[in-house]
Amino acid sequence: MQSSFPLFPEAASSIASDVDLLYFFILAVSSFFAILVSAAVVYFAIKYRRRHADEVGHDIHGSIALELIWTVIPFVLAMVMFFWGADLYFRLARPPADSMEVFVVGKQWMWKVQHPEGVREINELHVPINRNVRITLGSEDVLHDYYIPAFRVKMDAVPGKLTTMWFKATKAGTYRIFCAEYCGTQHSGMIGHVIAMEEHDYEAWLAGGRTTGTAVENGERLFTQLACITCHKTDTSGRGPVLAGVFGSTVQLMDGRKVVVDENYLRESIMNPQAKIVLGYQPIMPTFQGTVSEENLLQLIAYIKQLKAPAAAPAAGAPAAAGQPGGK
Amino acid sequence: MSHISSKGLYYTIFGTLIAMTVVTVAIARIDLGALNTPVALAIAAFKATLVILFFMGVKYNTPLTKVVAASGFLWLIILFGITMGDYLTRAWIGFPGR
Amino acid sequence: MGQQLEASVLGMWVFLVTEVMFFGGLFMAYILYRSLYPDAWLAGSHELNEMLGGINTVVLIFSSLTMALAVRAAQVGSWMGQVVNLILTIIFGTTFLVVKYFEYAAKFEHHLVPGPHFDPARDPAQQLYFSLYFMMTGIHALHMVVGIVLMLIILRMAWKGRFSAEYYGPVEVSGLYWHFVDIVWIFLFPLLYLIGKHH
Amino acid sequence: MTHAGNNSGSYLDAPHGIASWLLTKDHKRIAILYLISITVFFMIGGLFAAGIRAELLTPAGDLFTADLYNKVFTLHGVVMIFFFLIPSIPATLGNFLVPIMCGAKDLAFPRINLLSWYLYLIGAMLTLGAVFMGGVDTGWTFYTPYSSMASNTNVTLAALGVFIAGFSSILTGFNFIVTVHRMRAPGLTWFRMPLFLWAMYATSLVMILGTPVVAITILLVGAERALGFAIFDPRVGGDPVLFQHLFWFYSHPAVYIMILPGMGVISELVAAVSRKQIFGYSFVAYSSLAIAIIGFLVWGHHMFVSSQSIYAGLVFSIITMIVAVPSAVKTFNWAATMYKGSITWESPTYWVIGFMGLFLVGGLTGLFLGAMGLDVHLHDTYFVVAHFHYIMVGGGVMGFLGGIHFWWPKMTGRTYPETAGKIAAILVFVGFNLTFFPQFVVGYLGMPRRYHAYPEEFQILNVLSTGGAGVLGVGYLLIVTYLVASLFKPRNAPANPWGATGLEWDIPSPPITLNFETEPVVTEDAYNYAGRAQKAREN
Repeated sequence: MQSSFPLFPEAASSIASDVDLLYFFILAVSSFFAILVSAAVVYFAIKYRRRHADEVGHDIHGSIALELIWTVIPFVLAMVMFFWGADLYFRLARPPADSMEVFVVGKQWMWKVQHPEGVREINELHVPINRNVRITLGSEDVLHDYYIPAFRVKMDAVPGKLTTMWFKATKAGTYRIFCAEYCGTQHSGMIGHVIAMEEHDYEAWLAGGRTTGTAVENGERLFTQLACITCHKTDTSGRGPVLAGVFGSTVQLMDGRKVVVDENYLRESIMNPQAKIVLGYQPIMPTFQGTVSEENLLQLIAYIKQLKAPAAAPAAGAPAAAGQPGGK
Repeated sequence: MSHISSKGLYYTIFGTLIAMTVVTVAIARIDLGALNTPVALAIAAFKATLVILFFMGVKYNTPLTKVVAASGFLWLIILFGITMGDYLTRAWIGFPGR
Repeated sequence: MGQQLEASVLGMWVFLVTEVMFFGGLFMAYILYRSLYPDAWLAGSHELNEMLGGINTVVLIFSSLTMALAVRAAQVGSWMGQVVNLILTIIFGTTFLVVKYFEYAAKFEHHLVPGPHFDPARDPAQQLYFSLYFMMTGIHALHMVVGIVLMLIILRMAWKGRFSAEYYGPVEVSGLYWHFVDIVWIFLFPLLYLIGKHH
Repeated sequence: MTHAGNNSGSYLDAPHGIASWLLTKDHKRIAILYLISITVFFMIGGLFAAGIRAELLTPAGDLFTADLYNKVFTLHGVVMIFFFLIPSIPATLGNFLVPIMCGAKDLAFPRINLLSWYLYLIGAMLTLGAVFMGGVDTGWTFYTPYSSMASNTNVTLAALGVFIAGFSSILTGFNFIVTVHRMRAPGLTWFRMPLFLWAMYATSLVMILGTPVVAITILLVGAERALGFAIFDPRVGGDPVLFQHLFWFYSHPAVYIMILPGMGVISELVAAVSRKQIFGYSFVAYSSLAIAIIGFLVWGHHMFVSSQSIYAGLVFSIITMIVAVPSAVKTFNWAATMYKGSITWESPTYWVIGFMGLFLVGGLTGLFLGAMGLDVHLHDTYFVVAHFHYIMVGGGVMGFLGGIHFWWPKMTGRTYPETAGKIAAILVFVGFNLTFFPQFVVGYLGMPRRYHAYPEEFQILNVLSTGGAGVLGVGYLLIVTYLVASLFKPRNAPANPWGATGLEWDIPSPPITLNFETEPVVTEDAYNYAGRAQKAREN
């Protein structure tokens, strides 16, 4: 994969060389100051070494001008680093809209991956190069962290919620995946590989993978199996809100708050349904904590996400106006 | 420190504290909407201030003691403010976990 | 003497700042979870007995008054004033704990103690409320116990006539601690007992 | 000024007996008690470190089982941070010097000072108890839900030990604050105080404002484990990230508890070895306070990939960059102090230069981690491990050892062999760099921390690191050897072996129990070398 004694990591994603550039900038600034100060200290220590026992130093107390200089210059440099780093960070935080989605769930001590097409893998992740890949991360138990050094990306998997990361691989190859958040005995065994492939190789791999239906199909099956459908009907006669078109809308809660329906709201509404009840509905939904695994949960969410509001909806204007019963 | 407050002052403070307790219980029975919690907290803060200033004698104490007493509350605000700053801005970007 | 008293009073204030931060961690969790789960908080507070909480608030205010009067009695050198007020303070403090005991017993009975025996019919987020309720009031009660022990020591010293207008530091410093514990309760009462009583 | 006759009244001699030490209220004796205990814990922590380095010599996890390795690195962290680094300088040099530098007979609350040592011991014993009962494997960070729900080890006992040790630290800080405010000798205004006092004051602020928050947080984890409470439990809607907020609210400032005292020591040493007024005294003094206060606003930079809001991340990142400035100011001022000084080449100078070199690297690599986009890659890798070791060992321990070498004659009345002192400083400096510099490289390559086994391509750098650790260990052992050996020699240290200014150098070595025969009156600024030389010439 690499030489046996690398000193610098491979750069295989669209952001990697930008991260490296910031690294070299800070490295240059740091080296300059480290060498400057060290050299000054050693030079002074030799040049002004004590010549006889009761010699004392010159009576110098300080200099406001110097203090200002060495306050302002580091400050300005630090601000450059801040803005540069923040810019990169914001890019890392915002997956582009055209990203393909992959679900990854951390579990002591493995990474379980689901592609939307239904192919699953463990501790490996196959992705096409030159396409934006958005990963939705969940955790079954404790904190984990999905880390791909060659892509310079990393994100915690936090139990109780979903998190997001994205990358665009630029070079075909096999790269390491590490769990970077300590998670117990086999933490150092929670590793794997990303296999970045040319687009057509990826398609071939997908086609050859065993699948038990796409994520949406699995979600739909679960939706029926778990009897979600008995309350969340396609018309408003159900005891729970209609879910079509709910994703991305804003719903009003019983206590007057308004929330945007996103992945984490859907997740919470399945695992801890009493937490945020939509206005006009009773808190009667049971919790699915312990019944639904994080993987199933991601399938359910994939299913709910793609449910579109009926095209002929009489409500003019926004697809799901505030106040209209929405998610649960 | 060497300041000795009159008994009358202590009784007055005591009376106010009891009165404010009655007020806070009574007000809790009225729905003030969004103001429920702020009003309850304002009354509690008022009561606490009375205790700190008079029963604990900060009003008659050195500036240093005043600064020390205030610093505790300042640091609480730092802890609460910055932590809640995180939680309140979490949904802004629109990507879960960011 | 003045020097020593000043140092002790300053020391107690510095210590109380650490106490503020100690409770601060609990209040932080309270603020966050209340903002996330207002319904669970509402339901939780409905399980608390506002009357008992109110009585305890009044009891603690009484104890703060007698504490302040005890310090004053020491400052003016009144033996009787110190002893009577300290005894009253201890009595009020103990009353508070007795009331608290009955409140806790009721929570056990109603399966409101978080953990495996928590009432499964309730919204699980209420476990957060009751965990914080027990931690906050429990640590507060522990501070009361320490305060009462402190008062017993001070009472013994006062009984022996150790304090005078020239030397009353220990009374004043323990008084500061006592008032602080009272202040914590002044916040706990509305935050835990009085949420949404209008419902 | 040799007070040979007065040495009979030294604090080391009267009164005699073990009980007189264990029940002492003398700040100097308590400092010695602390010195002995933290040295023991440094060695225990060092043994764990040696275990870690030995395991990482080869990529395969072949020396320890994964479980054992996790316990070893956890205990290395817990012991080194809570039982060595946090008390190291404050409880030893601080305890010894704060009252003397203030011109006082003792701290404001001598009994509470002794209580703090006992609390430290109880906390340490509980944590050691957890070690002997099977250990603990959560990492020193005790992150939930691993610590509260998943780990099967003695988390509760270890956490209780840390909780109690926290109170020991609070009591030390509380004592110093009141002492500095109330016990300064006549004439010792704030801006005449030695910079070590400023640093100890700033450190104490962090101790009293931060420590209680981690105490309650750890107590909450204990309640989750022991009582089944739910505070951070995601199953009922609790948030593990809240734990991280509360934990780092203390534990980031705690880094300043470890480094500020080291900076204070170096300020004293730079002035003394250069025999020169410190350059920009008030800037160095204020920068300590600035670091202590601004340091409370940056904790979220440990959480850039934790699912914290990116906007909160922005605030934490910018303040992190700002807090780097006062550290830079200090460094420039130390370097400028040496300009036109009269610099000795005795052993303290070696520690000063060593400290500056290592602290520079440690501080500057903080910039890499403060820049958010770069931290995403570096977070939880060996880059972080190397960075904080450069700060806490390169800065904290070098400062501690420099201080010990500088004040050893004052504390014990003995001198140590100069050559050995220099060799030890060089060994520690070289060994340290060899151990931790490769870790920056392996960290940027992506090696995560807390890994029992690792991919083969990281091996060569890890071998270097382990080799360096060997050199470092020899350096530490050498120091312990000659310092302990010096205790068996006669007390021959002069009152002021370095020709330094400061109240502690005006009294005999070792000092008498009450420090001063008459209350000193301060009439000059700290580090008034030029003024004193002037006066000497006039006489």
